[in-house]
Amino acid sequence: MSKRHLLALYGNFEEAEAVVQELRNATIKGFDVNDDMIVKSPIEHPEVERFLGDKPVYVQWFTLVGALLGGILGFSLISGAQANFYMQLKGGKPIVPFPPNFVLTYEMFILGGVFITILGFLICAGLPAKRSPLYSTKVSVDNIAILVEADESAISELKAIFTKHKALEIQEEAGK
Amino acid sequence: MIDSGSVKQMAGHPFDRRDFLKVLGWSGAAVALSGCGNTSVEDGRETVVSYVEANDYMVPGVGVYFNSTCAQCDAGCSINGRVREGRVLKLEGNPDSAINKGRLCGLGQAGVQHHYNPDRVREPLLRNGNKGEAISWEKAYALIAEKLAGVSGEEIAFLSGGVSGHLKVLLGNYLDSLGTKNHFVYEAIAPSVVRAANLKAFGVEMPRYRFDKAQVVLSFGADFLGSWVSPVHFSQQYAQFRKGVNGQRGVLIQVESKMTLTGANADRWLAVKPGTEGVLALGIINALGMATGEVAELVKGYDKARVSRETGVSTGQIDKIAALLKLRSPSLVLAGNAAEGYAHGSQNAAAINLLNQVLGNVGKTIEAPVSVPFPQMVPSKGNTVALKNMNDGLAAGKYKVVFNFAANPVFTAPGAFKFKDNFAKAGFKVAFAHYLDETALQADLVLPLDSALEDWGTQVPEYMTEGAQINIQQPLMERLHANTRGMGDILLGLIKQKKADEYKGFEDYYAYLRGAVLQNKGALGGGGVEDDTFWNDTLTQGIVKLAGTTTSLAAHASAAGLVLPAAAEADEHFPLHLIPGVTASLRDGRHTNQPWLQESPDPLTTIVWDSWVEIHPKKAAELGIVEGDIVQVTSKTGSVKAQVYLFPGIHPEAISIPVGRGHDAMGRYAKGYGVNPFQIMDAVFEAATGELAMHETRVKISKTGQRVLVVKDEGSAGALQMGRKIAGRVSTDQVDLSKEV
Amino acid sequence: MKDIREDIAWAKINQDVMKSLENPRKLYWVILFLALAAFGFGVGCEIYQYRTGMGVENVNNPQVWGLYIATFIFWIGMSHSGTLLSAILHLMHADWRKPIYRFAEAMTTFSLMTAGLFVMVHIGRLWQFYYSLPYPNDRGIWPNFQSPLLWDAMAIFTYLSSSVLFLFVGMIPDLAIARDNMQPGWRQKLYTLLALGWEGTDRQWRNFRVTYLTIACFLIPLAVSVHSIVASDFAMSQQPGWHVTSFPPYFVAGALYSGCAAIITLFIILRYVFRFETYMTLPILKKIVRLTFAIAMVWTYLNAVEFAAVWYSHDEASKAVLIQKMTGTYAPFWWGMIFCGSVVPLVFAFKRFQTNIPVLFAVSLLLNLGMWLERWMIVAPTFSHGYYPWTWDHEQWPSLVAWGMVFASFGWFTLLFMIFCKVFPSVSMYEVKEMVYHRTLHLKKSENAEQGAH
Amino acid sequence: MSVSNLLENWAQVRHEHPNNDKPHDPYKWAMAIDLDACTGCNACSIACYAENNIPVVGKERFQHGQQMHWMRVERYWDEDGREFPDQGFQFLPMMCQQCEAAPCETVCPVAATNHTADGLNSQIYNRCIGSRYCSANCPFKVRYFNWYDYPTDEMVWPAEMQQQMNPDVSVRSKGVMEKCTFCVQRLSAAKVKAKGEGRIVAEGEVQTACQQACPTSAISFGNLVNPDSRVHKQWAAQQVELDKDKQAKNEEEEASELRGYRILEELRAYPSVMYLERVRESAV
Amino acid sequence: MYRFLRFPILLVGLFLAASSFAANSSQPALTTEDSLGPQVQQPIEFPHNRHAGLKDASDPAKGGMEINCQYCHTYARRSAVAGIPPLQKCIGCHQNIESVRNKPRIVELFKYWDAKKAVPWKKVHDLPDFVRFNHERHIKRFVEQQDRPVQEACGYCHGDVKEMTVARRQKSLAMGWCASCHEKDHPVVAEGGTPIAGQAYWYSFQKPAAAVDANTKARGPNDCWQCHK
Repeated sequence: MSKRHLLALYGNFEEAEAVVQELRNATIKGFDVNDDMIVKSPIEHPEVERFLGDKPVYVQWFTLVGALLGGILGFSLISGAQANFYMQLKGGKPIVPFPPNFVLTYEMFILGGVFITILGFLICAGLPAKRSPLYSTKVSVDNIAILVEADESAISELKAIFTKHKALEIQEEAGK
Repeated sequence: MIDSGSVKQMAGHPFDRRDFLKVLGWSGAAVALSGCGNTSVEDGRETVVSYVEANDYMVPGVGVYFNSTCAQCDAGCSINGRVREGRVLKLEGNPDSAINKGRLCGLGQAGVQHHYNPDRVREPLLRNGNKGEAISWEKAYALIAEKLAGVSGEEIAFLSGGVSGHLKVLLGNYLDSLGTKNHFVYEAIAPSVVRAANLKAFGVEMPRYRFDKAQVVLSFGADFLGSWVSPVHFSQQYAQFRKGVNGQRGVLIQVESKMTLTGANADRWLAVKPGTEGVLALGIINALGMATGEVAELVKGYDKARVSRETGVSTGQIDKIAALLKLRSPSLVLAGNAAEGYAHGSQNAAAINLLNQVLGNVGKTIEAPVSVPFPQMVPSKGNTVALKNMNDGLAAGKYKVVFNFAANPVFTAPGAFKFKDNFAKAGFKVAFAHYLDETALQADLVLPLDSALEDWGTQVPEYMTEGAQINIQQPLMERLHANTRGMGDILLGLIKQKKADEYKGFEDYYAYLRGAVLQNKGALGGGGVEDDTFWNDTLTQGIVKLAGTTTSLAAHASAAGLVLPAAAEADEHFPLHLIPGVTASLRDGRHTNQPWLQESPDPLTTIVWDSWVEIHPKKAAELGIVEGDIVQVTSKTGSVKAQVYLFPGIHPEAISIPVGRGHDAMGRYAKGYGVNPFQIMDAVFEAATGELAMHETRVKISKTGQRVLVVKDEGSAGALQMGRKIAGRVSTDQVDLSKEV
Repeated sequence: MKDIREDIAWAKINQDVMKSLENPRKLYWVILFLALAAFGFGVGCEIYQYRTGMGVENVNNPQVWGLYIATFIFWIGMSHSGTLLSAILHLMHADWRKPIYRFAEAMTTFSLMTAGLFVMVHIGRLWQFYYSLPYPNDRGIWPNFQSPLLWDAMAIFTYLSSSVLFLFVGMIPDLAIARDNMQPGWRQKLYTLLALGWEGTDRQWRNFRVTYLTIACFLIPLAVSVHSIVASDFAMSQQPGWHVTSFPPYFVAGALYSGCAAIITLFIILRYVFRFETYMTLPILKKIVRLTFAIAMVWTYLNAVEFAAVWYSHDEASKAVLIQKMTGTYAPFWWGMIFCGSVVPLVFAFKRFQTNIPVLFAVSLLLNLGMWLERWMIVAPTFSHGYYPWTWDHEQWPSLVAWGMVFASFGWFTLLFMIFCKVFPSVSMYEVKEMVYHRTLHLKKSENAEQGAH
Repeated sequence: MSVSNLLENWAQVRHEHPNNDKPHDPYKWAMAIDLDACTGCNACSIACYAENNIPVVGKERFQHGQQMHWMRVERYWDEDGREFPDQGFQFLPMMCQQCEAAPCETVCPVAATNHTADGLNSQIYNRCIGSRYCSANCPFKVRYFNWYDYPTDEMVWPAEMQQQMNPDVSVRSKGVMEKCTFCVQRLSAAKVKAKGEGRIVAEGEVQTACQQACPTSAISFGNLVNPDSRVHKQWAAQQVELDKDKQAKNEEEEASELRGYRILEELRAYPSVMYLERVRESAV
Repeated sequence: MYRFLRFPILLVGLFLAASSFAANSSQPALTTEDSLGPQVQQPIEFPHNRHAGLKDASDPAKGGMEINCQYCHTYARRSAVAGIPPLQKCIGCHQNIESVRNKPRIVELFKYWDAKKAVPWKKVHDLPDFVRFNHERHIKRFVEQQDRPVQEACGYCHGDVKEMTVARRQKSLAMGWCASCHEKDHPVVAEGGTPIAGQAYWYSFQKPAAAVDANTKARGPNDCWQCHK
């Protein structure tokens, strides 16, 4: 069964929230509110997350792994390099001295953390992404958009809900 | 010895050796100039230059050492030149020499820069207007012959520095062949007055001094560690003197108006009023109370109060010195430049010798010298009387042909002589020169000489130590420039113009030298040895050691005729004494174009590349002068401008300008650096000997309003350690030297 | 006065900021030209220096480091306030940072790049610079990880790359706005590429929030470590006047100080050049000024602590250096630093000056001068007056080439910064929207409360 | 595998020096300079120029403080305000002190200066990138930087003068730090020779250029761990120990009657050069 | 639910692998493999194979003559620099070998000899000037003390010269390549079992085990000043 996208733009968050509430409460065949609805917002908006319900974020796990790896590998790379064949005493300090290595380990810890966090962000946020089929540049001004993906059969019902809440604009993906 | 495995003395036939001396494998900057050029392996870019024929000791990459003799000064140190791939790299002392025992001073080491100097004369040059035109040797010889034709011996003058050995013999023969007696041997800085005084007191000009035996050395301005007579040898003895016996360290007291390097190392440095060295010597004799007879009579007048007043040395100090001299015996008293440089220099020196005699040092620390048994080879000692005589002759326009060798009178003659102008009056002037120095520039014909590291020769040191020795000078590498000639070769060429038959057996100076040495093989300790073997051994050793003849030493210094003038009155117009400073590395300025010497800081002031006027801080404060001020120093003869350096090691009534700098010729490293104090030197002569009294010039100074940064090694903290223990010092009562090894 | 008007239409925010990308005031071009000229001069100096040798800097054997290192520290220091505004204030939920953090963050990035340039300029053999990079090579050798300079390199690399990433991540929503509003052309293509397909979906925002916060958390200790490591270049050494325990915090304070001063300067310039009066408001400036004042006092205190510690200790050599700073050749500069760093900021204590733009502009420049002098006074006097009196040298004076290079670094920085501000939105549009939105909500809430009370 | 190398040799790579370890066997090159014998004549310095291809920088660069003398002879006088320095000057030949715990070594970003097994502070020209941190951290300021490209400078090394260069010593181009090496090219030749013969370098077999030139033998140089060496005897007689930052003889109540000391010993760099104090006669 | 974690785990794996490679390659990227240098154009194409190559039992006119490397390259054992044999050396043999006297290369050779001019050979193994390889030491160590065959010892660095005409660089001669040999444990007994004195002593710091074990193995020096000074 083919699926189609539908995008509705709203001028303020209260209206959008109401739409989401209604979508959540309504049982529409061919449309799962958790999986098939995306809310696009011009700002980072805590309310959106609230009314969409808790969704887990995994970026911090990347951070942890990255930082640990950065630290451990940093230390072993440095110490290993210091203990190579050419190792020579310097300034009466041990060949593998801890204080300098810890400084560098610290930097590598952060470097690993930051890099892998960014990587994690890209992966978790699905970036870089292709443009979704329906998009309005008004989202980047001040409108909030609700993008749903539903079976052909559910489209009209969804459209009705959007219209009911005075959607500023409704875009519909052309049927296939 | 360093690198002893690779030290291979020359063993083969000398002609083989000449092959070896060919420059090998040195292609531009490629061999040494590497440092940090290409950083990876290269294939086939550079050419490796190899030998055509090789001897056993010729191994690329292995340094070979050859012995020769240092020609930088007259001390006659034997050197050991490191040669690699045909290039001489470094000069070191020859350990077999009794004079320098393997050591070498900075001046001597700079000999390689004399050799490699980029400003050497490379072709015979004939004056053409203001330019030198390169001519061939044949033409040069012909020209000399032409100019000499019909000129009487009286009209020829030959000015040279001190020469010795076979070169002296050959030169003498040449002058004889020309029929001239006008050989002026000139050294700008030589202990001539002291020689005369010594001859009078001890019967020899230069006795052998035993610093190592002395417990106290009292030196009146003799800079024996820096520039006096044989500094490397004296420095070695000085080290022994300081170590002493059983921890009894020798004491050095230096009396002079301007601190020398020796003064800087003294345990007590006494700044006397300029010229009163003799008075102090007599005062010490008086204070010793050991003199008898006429000496006692003479010194009676020199009571401490008077001596202290005249010299500026405190009575307490005189007592202390006298007490020390009494307590520690033997001692050694020396008269040096500072004592002899006055009109009454002979008197000063005589008083000092008298002190030696009173102390009973003659025979103990002053020993009889030895000399080689060949009087014709003994060095002709240069002095300034010769210059004066020649200058008089030049001024009178007496000379038609003038030769100049190993001297630079245009630079070193006192300004009052107007030597340059007088020199111009000579008809035809020939200069044998390494560089276009001031004198060579005035010459009509300049003949380029081989450097001392390219030339053959023998040298007899004036100051011998244990036994006598004849030093061999031999090439350490092939000629750097194809068209230079050795002085010996040139003389031989010239003499052949006159006495072709007598000298036709000698192809070149080398052959002459070899012949002359082998002729006297027996006397040189080679009796019964094959000619070739003896000659090769001689070259290998670089020294011929002889038993030598000892001149007996007398002790007849007397008080007779000893009159010391009262300290000179201050001249109203020229209130200050000018003391020409003689530094260990620049001497009379003939080596100023060796950059190591220019950049090696003067030990006392740490100034480089420039001249300076030393003024006592007190005097400077009086005159409102600070360091770096450019002042004009004016004497009766002339004036120079130089930067001021405030220096506590000088008497407030004196200023000092070092000699040696201030060249306006001699190439890139000498020209235009500093000023030449000879230019403002008055013509005042020592009364007894007629020598130039170098310390008698009086000057005044005036500010010019300019100020420069003095270029010196010393930092902003000056000579101070700021309470940090950098250069530690301890007085003898706090140290136990006997525990040392 | 309010930090920002709540009634700005979001569309106007977009419009205003987008306008800055296309149509700045004329002064912009003047600044750009001057910057280019200055930078060009520096390039000439560097070519001359590269060919001739480091001697043209007129440094010498005791004084081996000169203006380059001093200026290097200056630029490193400058970078710190960007992090202060973007990361620390972000964690503190100080929302007034929102209109200004973007350019501060850019300042961080570009001053780090400028600092990096000085490392290159300073090195005697630039062509062998790669020896200091840790990478496996056919020589089999590694750089010396014990050297504070290498820590520096690592720290700066980490800081620079993290800052760039932080700047970039924070800019993604704005890049999407720019993409959506830009006329087709290379710039739109650039924005499209860099926006990575951002559409502001809930998933993107959710991860964005966590990421931004996480990196902010990393950046704070990183920033502190960077300047304490730069301080270690000196504190880890044995030289009198450098071997000081309080150097790391002192350097960090100095860094924040100079950074804040630079922010005031740039704030004033950007506000005018890009017509940002609505967003970079005087109340925000006032907050920065107060922050700067507080940091100035911290710096003054740490300065005093350092001097007191040296004075009170038995380290005679350090004491000598301090006395030399106060009375010797460098005295005018040292007292200049004290004046600019500790006295001039007292102007900030007066309310009427806190929003007086000409005064603030002048003062901020003086503060920057003071902080530059501070760095010079850390580097040079110790060299001129070290442990070894023989090598003391109070005569050394930087050459024209050295001054030219310092001068040029300002050109280079301004050049990069100004180009950035023209190409990328220097005011964070989405965050200003957030700020406006939250303040409107807050206003409504309080209005409701008021009404309720009636 | 260097990680395995690391683990295998953990104890070694954690060794400290010079207090905890004595790695210098059989060589530890050291020097003793008798300031009482030193006359300040500069022969050592010029010998060093000749041996080590040191550029002569010329007046203008000297004025800028860019001189290169590895061995500089310093001159001091007493700081007691007398009218004349009537007890003479003091001369101090100063060159790299080859510290056992050298402050220069740790700070080099590219490890161009290290501590060698025979106790020297090595300087590797071709590794140097010219950060000059080593000189910044040297308490003695005995490191010299090539501010210009001297080998190509016609005034410094014209073609003729280049022939004098010692091929055993690399010529340094611009941007490289250099310093006294204790004439490592001579040491190395001597060691190679000795090693080929299955022995260690004997006392007197190798001399540094400065030592060789010194007319008063003020400089002695040798292997400190060799009990026959003059240097060893001198250090022992003066009770100066290499790995101490405070010598026991100075801790005693009674003033030591020995002259040996090391400069700036309190900085714990453990210099390998011992100086013997200049002696001043108290009787005059 | 934790599907996102799959990626981090993969990432950890990759990162670990890459980094452990990096950490371990703090060891030089060493190889004893051949790294063939360019063919160098020499003034005379000297046939090493003809001089040093193995004898051809069947046809003596074709194979080599098995001349010891050190017969011509005499300086190598006496000096740090190997140098090039003097022209005299070539002539010494060739003036008595009439059979090849008229071959073009030999004619060329005699031209140089008659002019008393050295042949301008090109350097093939030209290390940077700041690298000081000591031939004498290596020959002493491996040929004289350990009694390895000359061709093998020389061949460590110069490759199998007996197979070449004009010598061509076969080894990389890069610093890491040198070190790959220096860090090996080399036996310190000669082929016959005689111990070589004084081999291991000064690397005691670097590898104390070797000091204890001085009779079985020793490493080459690792200090920078060995080759750079």
